[in-house]
Amino acid sequence: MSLIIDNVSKSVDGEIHLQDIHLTMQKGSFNTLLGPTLSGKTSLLRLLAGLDKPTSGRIMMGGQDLSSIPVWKRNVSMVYQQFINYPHLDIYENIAFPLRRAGLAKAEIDRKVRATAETLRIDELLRRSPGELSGGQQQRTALARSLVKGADLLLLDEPLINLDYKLREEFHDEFTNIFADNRDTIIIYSSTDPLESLLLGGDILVLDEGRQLQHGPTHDVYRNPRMEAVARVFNDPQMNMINGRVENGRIVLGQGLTLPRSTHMTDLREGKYRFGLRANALGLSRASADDVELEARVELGEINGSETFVHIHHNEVSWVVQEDGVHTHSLGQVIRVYFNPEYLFAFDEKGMLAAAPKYVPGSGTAEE
Amino acid sequence: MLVSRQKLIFLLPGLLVLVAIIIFPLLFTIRVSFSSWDVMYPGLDWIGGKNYSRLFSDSRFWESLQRLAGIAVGTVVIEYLLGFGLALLVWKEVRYKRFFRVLFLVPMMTTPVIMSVIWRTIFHESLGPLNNILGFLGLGQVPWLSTAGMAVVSVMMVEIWQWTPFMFLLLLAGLLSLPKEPFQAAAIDGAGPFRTFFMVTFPLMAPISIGTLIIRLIEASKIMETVYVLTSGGPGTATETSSYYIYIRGLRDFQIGYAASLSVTYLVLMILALTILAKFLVRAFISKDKA
Amino acid sequence: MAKIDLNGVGHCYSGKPEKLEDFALRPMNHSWDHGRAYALLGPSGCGKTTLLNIISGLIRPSEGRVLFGGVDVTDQPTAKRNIAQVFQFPVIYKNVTVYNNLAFPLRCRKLPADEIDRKVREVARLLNLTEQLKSSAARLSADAKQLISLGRGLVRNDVAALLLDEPLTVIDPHLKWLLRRKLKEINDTYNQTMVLVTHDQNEALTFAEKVVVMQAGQIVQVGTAQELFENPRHTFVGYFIGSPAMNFMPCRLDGNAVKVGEERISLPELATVDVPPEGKVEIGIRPEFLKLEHDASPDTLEVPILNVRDLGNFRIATVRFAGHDLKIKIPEARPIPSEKGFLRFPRQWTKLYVDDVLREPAGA
Amino acid sequence: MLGLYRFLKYSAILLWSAFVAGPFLWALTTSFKTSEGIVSGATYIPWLQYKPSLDGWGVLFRRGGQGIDIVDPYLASLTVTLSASAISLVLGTLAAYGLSRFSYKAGPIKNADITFFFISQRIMPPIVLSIPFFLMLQAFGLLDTKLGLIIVYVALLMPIAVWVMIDFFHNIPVELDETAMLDGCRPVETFFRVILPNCKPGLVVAGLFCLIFGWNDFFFAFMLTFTKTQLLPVAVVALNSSVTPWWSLSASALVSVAPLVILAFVVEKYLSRGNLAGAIK
Repeated sequence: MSLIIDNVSKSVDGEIHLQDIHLTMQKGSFNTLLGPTLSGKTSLLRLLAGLDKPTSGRIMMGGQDLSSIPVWKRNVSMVYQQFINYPHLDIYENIAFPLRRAGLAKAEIDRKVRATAETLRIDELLRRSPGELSGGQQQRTALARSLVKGADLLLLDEPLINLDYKLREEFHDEFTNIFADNRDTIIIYSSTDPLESLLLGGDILVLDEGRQLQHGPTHDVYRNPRMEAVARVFNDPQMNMINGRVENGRIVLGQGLTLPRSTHMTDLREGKYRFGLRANALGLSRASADDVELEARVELGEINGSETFVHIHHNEVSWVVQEDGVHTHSLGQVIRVYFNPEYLFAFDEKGMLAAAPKYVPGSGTAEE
Repeated sequence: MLVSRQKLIFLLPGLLVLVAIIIFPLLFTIRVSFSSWDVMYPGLDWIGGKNYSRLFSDSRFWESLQRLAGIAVGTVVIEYLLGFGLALLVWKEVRYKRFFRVLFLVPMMTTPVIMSVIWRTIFHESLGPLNNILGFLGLGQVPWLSTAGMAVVSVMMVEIWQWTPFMFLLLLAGLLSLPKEPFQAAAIDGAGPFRTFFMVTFPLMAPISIGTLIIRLIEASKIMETVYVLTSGGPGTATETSSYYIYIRGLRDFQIGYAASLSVTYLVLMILALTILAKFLVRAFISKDKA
Repeated sequence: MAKIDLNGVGHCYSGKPEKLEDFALRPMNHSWDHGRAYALLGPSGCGKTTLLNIISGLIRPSEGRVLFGGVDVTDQPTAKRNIAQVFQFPVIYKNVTVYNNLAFPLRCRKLPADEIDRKVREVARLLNLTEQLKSSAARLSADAKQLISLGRGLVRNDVAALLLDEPLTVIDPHLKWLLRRKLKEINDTYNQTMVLVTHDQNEALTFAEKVVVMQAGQIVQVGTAQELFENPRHTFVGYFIGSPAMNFMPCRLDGNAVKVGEERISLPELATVDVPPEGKVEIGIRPEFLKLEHDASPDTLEVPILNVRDLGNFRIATVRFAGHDLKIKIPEARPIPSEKGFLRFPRQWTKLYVDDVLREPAGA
Repeated sequence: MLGLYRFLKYSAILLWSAFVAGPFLWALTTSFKTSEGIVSGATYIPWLQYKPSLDGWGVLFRRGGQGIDIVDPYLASLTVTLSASAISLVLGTLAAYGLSRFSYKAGPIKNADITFFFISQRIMPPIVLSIPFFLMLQAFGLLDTKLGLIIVYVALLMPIAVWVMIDFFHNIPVELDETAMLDGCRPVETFFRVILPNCKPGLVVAGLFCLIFGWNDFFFAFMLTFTKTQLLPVAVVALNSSVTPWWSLSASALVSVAPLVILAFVVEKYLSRGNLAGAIK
């Protein structure tokens, strides 16, 4: 059974929420919707759930047009950002609710509820009411309820956004286990966090302002963003973007930082480009002889998890440098940063990718 | 959409019942107002706008409207001030807070006409307790229900007793829903109780104040039951409100057609006045927002 | 202008603590130096809000004294304490202008009009609010409103401490770093004691010179961001700071090695630490510092690699060691061995904890 | 300073309490009097100022002659108020749920207009509707019947139920309904299985308001019933205009207002919470 989203658009009161979304998802696939706030992720999920109708286009599942099937007859689950559970039912009954609606036998319900509760580690809480639980436990309940019925389509709308980051980490570690049995399900997980999508793997659809920017295997899209907008959405911290040009066989960045043309750029025609550089490609120490050195002033050292994002200012341009570990930088301090031109992306004047750094897939093992 | 048939199940029963009970009578009233239906010749003839031209020169009607406006606005303003004050009193920690909160609500639970019956005995000039107590305090006797001015005061007093609780209830609910931080911030900024009230409490309560005032104005513009029991509009016409005057014309004199035209006029004027008042209130309470 | 001292301050909401666990805030001594930027960091329910309320005077501690510049203010109400506070949700006087908002605390203090005007304009300039001085405060965006709340603290000369209670909760994520920068700038310019209360690690570490980490009603460590990361003095800090969290394994000391299960890690210095017989002993090491080598050497241990997650900027490998899953963070550029690798515990980054508290060898 | 403030505060509270309680206390003491306690001016304290008697209370339950039969009006009032409140609550809650969750459209009329139509019924002065109501009930043979009054009261009370419940539903996240539908509930099932069980506080407040305005209405009961059916307020006011002595008047008044006053103390916890605040904004 595959899910086909056929040229779907959605507008509300003349405002476009989604425009020409066109893609196919296979049974057993895990898909991430990545996009900033208001990029149309929730709108798309709601269309797929059947909670809203597309303005134009069709959504097909297993060859059947879904538009004539009401929500309650579809086999769809959805987990929201808010922790939505039935307040008047205890955790057991919350999880059992969809099964009871489907008319399953008592013993079958009991077996499934307990198994799912165990997967989500809430089996000790079955007789509590949702109001007595912490946010993390409430979301576990909601997840359990959405998993228990074995839906064809499991939609997760930024389910961890309202949890603090240690709890998010906990969920991330468990997701492999929680979503282990998805052979018959299409899972779609929306997120604003590039790191989270990379962690979830699978396929990705990058959305921005209601448009479908790129669709493909998550890590491929990360290495080869089709356009500047994808690179912008799919990097945290944002990819550094610098106006520049290819001139006389050399690359000129900004106000005249001239670099030799590295191998992946040899095919670039002369002209104006936007050059992109991931924050982790910049470092505070020289890593190789080819490195370019910049002198810059520190705007802020922002700590994120176990990294430090150093916001710097060089020649009227703001850059972000990602430094491993937690470090302190004082405002206005002058530092030297280094980068290797091998890591530069180039985007043409239309914003389309012109050259991407070569990625040697580490000698790393495959996913999982 | 598929929900469309199901969603009607919710709305239609209530809507149809209400339309049936309200709209037809309303249209009927309008139709009757163009007829000369009275006790001698009951029936729906057509006399055009005669009833309406008659009411234009009916000074008793216009006076009753003026009186109504005075009494309604007067009582509502007093109720608002008292209700707000009471809500402030039992908002924070007070001993037996829960008891007082309910006690203050009790009058609105009671039947206005029945309590008016009791009030009549209280206002009794020689046998009632009010004059007795005033006498005891050395303040002399007041002709509560027998002079025009005091009769209006009596009616207003009963209305205030009855309905201040309603104001109190809504305003207290409002106060209880306010966030704590603005008050802490004001304390930290060094504001005293008065500054805190005018800079924090009152502005935060503005939307709720407007709501309660409008609701009470709507209810107060219908005043008639208290009048009926307490004074029967008297002495003379001193406490005759519009509703009461229409009642006299329509259901005592049985001039149905004329009473209908009075009703329609009254309703239209009321809606107009309330709309204007609502606009005015919004401006009065949150004008500075827009500056 | 003052140092804030907490002498034996503790709080129990029920009033009658019978055991240590009854305290929402366990009795403690702590000083806040004048002019520094502090962050009070901990998960919800750790007692940080109680501590904040004790400083601001909304709660009277059930034990101990609070001193501002040596003066006992334990019994003083909030209004008398000369503190300023920015709340989670912006608090503004919504029916007056930005100017009047900023002037309000000074008017309450009956300052002369020209001095009020001077201070308001000075602070407005610092907060980039000069353009908006005449507009109604209610119509500004959330971040501007939050700046006004901050400004009402800054206009005053008498502020002993500026308390910030999760002030960036309602701020757009992309504006957050601008505001973080502004806060740091203000701390530099005004030399005012600032205490930021937050559950957000990144917020706290970015803002503060000194981060005070709290857990279960206690302060578990006070230090710079780098200290907390590199040398957590409590297992909670190792878990709470950094992502992914520090790896911990129960262990025993055996000769010149640390023994985890049946595996021996040769760490002669650490093995000299005195360990009480009943104590819970653990070693901890951050995923950033644990090394996964391609080739065996005398100080490495062979481990199977369970999985590798590619997170773009870096990868996380999970290996199994003596029955424990350990995470190792590996930069994008460095290759990872497949299936099995050799684990090395660098001495400098391997920590020993007894009953959750860091124990260092005598010579260190 | 603080002491003075506290003194003023408690004085104000006690003063208002006296004003509120005064009429009840007066009625209570009067209900035990005989003419001896009345004709020579106001008296307050039994035994001391007058000899208490149960005459005022006794006549309430006696039929014919000296008796004032208050039992029949009492039962009639109960029947009419409870039925009308129940119907209003059911219809009003359903309509409020529909209006808060779905969008309706009929030509230019949309949800906001329908909501306004419901709630604006409170503006209608009883007098405006009384004449057509009279004629309508007469046409259907419902004049002077309980059923007739119930129908009229439904029109009176439903707007109140809609007003309170709409706000209550707005505070329940729509995602809860959606989750129920995704879990296999039709809209109607969603309402009964998921929403209604979580509505108790709203229903209590709405129900109480219906009871207050139903039980306490006088005008329609007065206009639309005569002899066969008599509601409590009409019965008591009728006593007022006749030569009924003050003591039985007081006793009957107290009996009439007692149920709601007691109810108010029972549901107290629902009333003073912030439940209502949203409804007014």
